[in-house]
Amino acid sequence: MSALVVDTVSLSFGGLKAVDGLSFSVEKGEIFTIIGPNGAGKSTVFNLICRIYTPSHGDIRLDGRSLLDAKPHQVVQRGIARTFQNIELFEHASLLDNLLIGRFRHGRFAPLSELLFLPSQRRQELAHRRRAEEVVEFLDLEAHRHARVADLPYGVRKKVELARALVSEPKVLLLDEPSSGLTAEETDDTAFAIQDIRDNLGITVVMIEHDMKLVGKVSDRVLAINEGRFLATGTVGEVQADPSVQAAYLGAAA
Amino acid sequence: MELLTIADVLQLLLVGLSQGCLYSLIAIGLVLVYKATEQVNFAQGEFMMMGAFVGYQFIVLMGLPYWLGVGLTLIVMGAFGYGIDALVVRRLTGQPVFTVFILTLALGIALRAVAGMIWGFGNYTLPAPIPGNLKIGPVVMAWSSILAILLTALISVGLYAFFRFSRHGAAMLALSQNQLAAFYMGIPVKRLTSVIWAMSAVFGACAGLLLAPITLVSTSMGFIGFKAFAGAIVGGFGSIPGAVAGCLLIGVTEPFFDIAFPTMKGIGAYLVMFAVLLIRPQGLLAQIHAKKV
Amino acid sequence: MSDVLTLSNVETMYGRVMAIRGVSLKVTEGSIVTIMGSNGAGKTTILKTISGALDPFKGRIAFERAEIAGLDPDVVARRGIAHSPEGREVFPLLSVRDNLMMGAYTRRDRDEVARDMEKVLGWFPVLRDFLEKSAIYLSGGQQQMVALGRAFMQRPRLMLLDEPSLGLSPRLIQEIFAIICRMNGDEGVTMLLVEQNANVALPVSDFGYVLETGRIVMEGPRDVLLASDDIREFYLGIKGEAARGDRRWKVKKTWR
Amino acid sequence: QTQGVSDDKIVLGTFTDLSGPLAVWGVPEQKGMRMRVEEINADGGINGRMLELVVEDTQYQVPRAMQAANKLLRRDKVFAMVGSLGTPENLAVMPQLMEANVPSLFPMTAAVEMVEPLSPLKYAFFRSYPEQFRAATAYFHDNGGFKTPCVAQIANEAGESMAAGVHEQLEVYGMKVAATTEHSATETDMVSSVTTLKNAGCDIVFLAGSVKDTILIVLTSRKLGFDPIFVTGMVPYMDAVAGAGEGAMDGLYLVSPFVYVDVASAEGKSKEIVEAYEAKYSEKMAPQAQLGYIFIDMVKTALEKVGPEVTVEKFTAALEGMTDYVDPIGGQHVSFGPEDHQGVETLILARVEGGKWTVAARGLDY
Amino acid sequence: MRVLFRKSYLQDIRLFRDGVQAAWYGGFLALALSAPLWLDGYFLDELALVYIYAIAGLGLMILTGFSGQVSFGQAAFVAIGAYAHTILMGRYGLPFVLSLPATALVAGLAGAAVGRVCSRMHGLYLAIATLSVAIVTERLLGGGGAFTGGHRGLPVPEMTILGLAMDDSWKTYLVNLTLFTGAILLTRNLLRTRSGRALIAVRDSEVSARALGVNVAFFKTWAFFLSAAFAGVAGAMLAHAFYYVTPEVFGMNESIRLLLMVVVGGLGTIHGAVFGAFFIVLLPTVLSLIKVWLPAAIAQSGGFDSLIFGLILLVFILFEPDGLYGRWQKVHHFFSVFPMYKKRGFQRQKTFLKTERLR
Ligand SMILES: Nc1ncnc2c1ncn2[C@@H]1O[C@H](COP(=O)(O)OP(=O)(O)OP(=O)(O)O)[C@@H](O)[C@H]1O
Ligand SMILES: Nc1ncnc2c1ncn2[C@@H]1O[C@H](COP(=O)(O)OP(=O)(O)OP(=O)(O)O)[C@@H](O)[C@H]1O
Ligand SMILES: CC(C)C[C@H](N)C(=O)O
Ligand SMILES: [Mg+2]
Ligand SMILES: [Mg+2]
Repeated sequence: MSALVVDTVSLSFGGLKAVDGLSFSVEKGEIFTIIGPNGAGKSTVFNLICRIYTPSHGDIRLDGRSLLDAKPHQVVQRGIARTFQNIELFEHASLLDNLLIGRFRHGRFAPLSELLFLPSQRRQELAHRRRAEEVVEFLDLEAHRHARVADLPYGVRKKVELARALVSEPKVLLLDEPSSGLTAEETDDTAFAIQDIRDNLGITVVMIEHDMKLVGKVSDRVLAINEGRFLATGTVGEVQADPSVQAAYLGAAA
Repeated sequence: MELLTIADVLQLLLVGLSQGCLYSLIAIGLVLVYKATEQVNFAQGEFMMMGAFVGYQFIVLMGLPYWLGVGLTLIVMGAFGYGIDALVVRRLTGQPVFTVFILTLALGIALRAVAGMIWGFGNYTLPAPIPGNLKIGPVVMAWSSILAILLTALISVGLYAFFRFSRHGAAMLALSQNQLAAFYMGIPVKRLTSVIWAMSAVFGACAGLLLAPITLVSTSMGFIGFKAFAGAIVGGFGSIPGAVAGCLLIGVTEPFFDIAFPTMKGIGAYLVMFAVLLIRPQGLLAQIHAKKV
Repeated sequence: MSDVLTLSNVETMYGRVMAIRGVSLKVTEGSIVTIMGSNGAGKTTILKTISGALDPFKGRIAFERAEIAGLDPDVVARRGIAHSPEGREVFPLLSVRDNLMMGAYTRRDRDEVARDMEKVLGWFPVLRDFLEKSAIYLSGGQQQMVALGRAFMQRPRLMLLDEPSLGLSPRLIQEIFAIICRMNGDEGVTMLLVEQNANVALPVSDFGYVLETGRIVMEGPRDVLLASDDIREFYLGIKGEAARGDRRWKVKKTWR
Repeated sequence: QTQGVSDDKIVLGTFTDLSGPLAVWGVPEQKGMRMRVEEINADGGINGRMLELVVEDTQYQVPRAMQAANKLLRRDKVFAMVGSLGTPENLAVMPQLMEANVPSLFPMTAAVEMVEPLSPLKYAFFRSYPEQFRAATAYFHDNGGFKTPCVAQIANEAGESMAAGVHEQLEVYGMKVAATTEHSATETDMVSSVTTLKNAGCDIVFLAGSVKDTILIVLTSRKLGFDPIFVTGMVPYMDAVAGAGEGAMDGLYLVSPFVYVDVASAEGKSKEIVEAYEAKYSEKMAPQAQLGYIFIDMVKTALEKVGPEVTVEKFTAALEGMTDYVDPIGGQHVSFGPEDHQGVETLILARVEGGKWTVAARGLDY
Repeated sequence: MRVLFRKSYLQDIRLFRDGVQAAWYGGFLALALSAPLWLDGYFLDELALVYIYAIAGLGLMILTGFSGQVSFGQAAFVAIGAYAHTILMGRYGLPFVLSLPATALVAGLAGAAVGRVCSRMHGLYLAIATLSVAIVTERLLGGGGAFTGGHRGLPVPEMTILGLAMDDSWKTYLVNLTLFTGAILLTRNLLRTRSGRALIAVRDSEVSARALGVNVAFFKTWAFFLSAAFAGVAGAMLAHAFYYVTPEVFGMNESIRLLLMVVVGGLGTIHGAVFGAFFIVLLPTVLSLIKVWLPAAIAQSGGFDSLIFGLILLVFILFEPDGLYGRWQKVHHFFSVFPMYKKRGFQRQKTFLKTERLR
């Protein structure tokens, strides 16, 4: 069964149709990439999935259940975590605290136990911390563990966001341009990380990416869109070969 | 209790209108600074108070002709506003707006004390710009209130045009939205900011001079600034038409609230504001926008 | 040809952290120079120090032979340096048109400004549809176009571009670099680029620097750099025979 | 050894408002007090002891008054508190004074609680706010009468107790207040309050308020052509009120337990003092300064009676025995007794005429 | 310089960073506990007042410093606490030990109500909305008739804890110290657990917070609840310190003073609330102590106190926008690297603002 289904979804801003009857589905355990020119509506699709916007038409389903009845803060409970194109971190908190907030969904509101820091709380905190540490190690963030996020360079912040999404242990991970601002070498590392996320953790990955080298390396399937509408889908090779994709997106020397 | 007569209602409406215009004059100063720099000047009420006292100094204590006194007051207050920014506020460039907010709070305390030490803590009378009242049937309106209404209208239109059509107006909007980028564009951020503070002090002084005949000159007259704040918030902080609309709304509803609840006079403005915010948490003309992610 | 910009021994600190540790570099007139380096190497910091957004702790920065270190950024901008910053930094609530016009804030030549505006809209035709739209509602790539256009509207003699290709589609990246070359060639604007995407940046540059943890570790004309194995591997992502190929060289991370 | 009394000095304390809404009272009061202290010390003190006066600024805020009192009591170890200003402030501080066995002398408020319940440590100068307003009510009821009495009250303790006086006295006549408005101290516009009063058809308005609000209400009423009798208590008794609005305040009545002596009308000893004050501070001696001067003078008189060995008990006994004090400025008779801890027994009616306060009647009561 | 080696995750989780820090705090506590032995009643009372304000400050710190909601209405909750406590004890005869928690609950619920209603407001809007809550509360308390004692207010019953009369400075001092220590512990615990982090998330990015599952409105309300509960307890203790509650005690001025307090102390740190309380409470005292040395013409002029107060605040915010705690950290840094201290090594780099009109 498909993990995530986007079913003829539409959304317009004023007169602009940002997403226009778009459908696609992502299989479980797949790495699925969305490409398309700037302003094609890719980030908007993510925002629709995360319930920041409500589609004017269509449905979005996760494991067969519609997401449209979830409030924005309930989306992560259903198992979807994401990163943002422009980085939305908790700037004044340390990297670790950012990750621990990422663990938010694995806990309950227990005011008394929290305020009194009962032993059960201590155990929970330790468990969260251990989880966070694993991700820190996984993404090589050890050096910055206690740094204030606002002081980190762009590329590292990008990784922190990925880490924060990862600690919430989602079923589906949405990555908005994970490699932007990284050098070739770092992009390679990211590619391996994404593969590991899928292979070892069984997380389904949906990503938006402009770096075709990375796309080619990791994606199982690619969807190209333009002006909110479907353009092409298939393997990287197939999509790259599609003339409309070449014209709209890749340009001459692709 | 008797019912209000039509004349009473008219009278209260007019009073509310002119009071609302006075709030607007203060609020415009506030909003101007916010719109152009995103700083919040909690001492705007004290700027107004200083303006009234400086006018009192020139007109009453030194006995200068009224309009000469007014001219000098506006000049002095302009310099004062410029100086406050250049010497004090500018040092916090780049600090969170909240810090500036708190700074101006402290500034207000200091200004009240300074004014008291110079002019005393009493209540002083300053003549009205145009003495006397306009009487239309049973309704009375002070000429200075009419002046306040005209001035408010003039200033709002002027500022609208300024932000809309002038290069510097646009630059001020830009610098409030992204200081670094504004610097990169070669916009003289610091100088423009000081100019804005000067402008807002001048508007504050206008309000002070107009308010003085109504409420007397005293160190505590700046507290009216809170209501101007409420008005500006109702309108959507940062929008000049919004501020005027909000202040008029508050000014006009206030007297009726007071009549309905004569023992709760003074809190109507805040209740109106609260009610508006409940329905529109960003005020009537929202200035807060959803972030695109 | 003379040096437009010279940095000698510049050090920049954030609080107690030294981000730039004695950098010297030169940009000759009419050239395109690229700074490469991994994350956190200090590339952004160098550009910010040049344009006055950061004060250097030590060292001298000369633009057209005049010292500019420690000046306010607006003064530096009026001297003729435009900076297209990392993270776009558009004026979010101004319309696209006003954003572009802000670039021309210091200019008085209305006709020229109008002509430049047309030029920018010609380069980025999508922007024409959004002229009256607030910049905040643009997509990431569209904002990047605004930032570049705005810097160009300043008509600078030296342009500092911080990752101009960030978030742009492959087609636009090619176009942008074509535009950069054109600005450089036709308008004679000197360029100092910071770019992760060295694949596109290096070939169009005349000279390159490589920055590691705040120090310059390698410099040379384009051809020398393009021939260097290290550069090829780490910045161009071209794997040589001896290098790691498509196999990962890091131990595979597992958790759970 | 008694607190605040050493071989060569006696320490007195006061907290007052030097920069808040009632600084118009506090600043001159403080000056008058200091002037008398300096005179006494220049004359060689009291039985060889100098007076020392410690003044704290409360800005008319209770928390600051609490801190000020704590300092005066514990650090400066004052012998007595004299002329401390503000109703809520004094109310809050009183228990501390009692506990520390420090007399509360002539607080600058006419709240009833300054004498009640009777305590050997509490002495008031003024007749209370309710008494002032009862007397005012009685006076106008008996002289001309009224039909629709109204109250414009400030939203604080003082205003409430002033209004209470009106209510009590009206009850005697079987009447009721026709309309009440309540405003806060920072109010800038009184049109709505005045409209309410006007619509209620008030023919007398009791202004249970403070300084600025009193001026504003009267001025606004004049503007709107509303012309009832306006009567207020002692708080607005100052030149600034009489002179406001260039004659517009004329006709305002005020009931006060003390007399304001203008330098023009002063004579003899009183004239000397007023002139000395003017010379010293180069400003007119406001009634509040006169009160401050009198307060210290009364303390001095009592201390002289006590003799060289000063204790609280002896001092309060001397005060209770002080039945024949005449204030050196207004010439008012002040007397205390074991059951009577309120100094001034009379009330006067003052009226604004030609922008100046004049005494319209004496010996008001109810 | 002391370098911290972390050997276990617990080190980041437990109360103190390391033994040295624990020893410091232990020392402070011992010092505070023994204060009645070497301080006279005056200073004990002043210190007790510092503790009370610090409790209110901690509450405001949770709200403003951690959850990022600026409140100008804290005094309203202090007032509600003071009145609730006085009425519960005086009218309903609840013993202190029951009345105090009940007061915290009452004030907390009032706070939660305000928080819930205001949860869609931000920044300045929230600040002014809460300011109006403070203004209206003051007036309503004044107009509350017999129930609140009107403008005259209510006398506060004696403090007796489990039959012991707290009739001495040192006794009330110890009670306040205990509550203060408790408040610090609770705040610290809050911050090292899930909901504390949720508050920080809400402050720094609502979008992200939501994406990670934080119910923003709920946690804003929760912050209001906690902060008002703290304020309520502070109010109850203030009532005891003042013997008398009147609406004037808790006016707008007090709200502003509380906000100034946490800002001057250093927003966003627990230490900040404590430093701020020391500053705000002791400054007037210090001022009147030094006034003795100043020429009479200056010291006796009305307004001098507020002028100096305003100026000190001004200078502080100008030169130490991070507050007293920020200054302390710099001093601390200076000593810990003493011979190598570079003056500009702590240089404040230029910073630039971006609009906060985007949410
Ligand atoms: N909140 C909004 N209001 C108005 N228009 C919007 C809004 N969000 C997006 N748009 C418009 O919708 C279109 C799609 O934007 P989106 O951010 O989804 O593009 P994208 O595919 O992510 O592009 P990029 O690769 O440049 O990030 C753009 O034209 C943009 O201007
Ligand atoms: N505000 C700050 N406070 C403290 N340290 C900072 C700050 N900004 C940057 N740094 C540090 O300075 C160093 C250089 O950062 P810079 O942003 O210049 O790197 P960069 O080369 O541009 O990286 P990227 O390619 O990721 O943009 C980094 O180690 C970073 O951690
Ligand atoms: C005499 C006045 C200054 C007293 C003041 N109205 C009060 O009772 O608080
Ligand atoms: Mg996007
Ligand atoms: Mg960078």
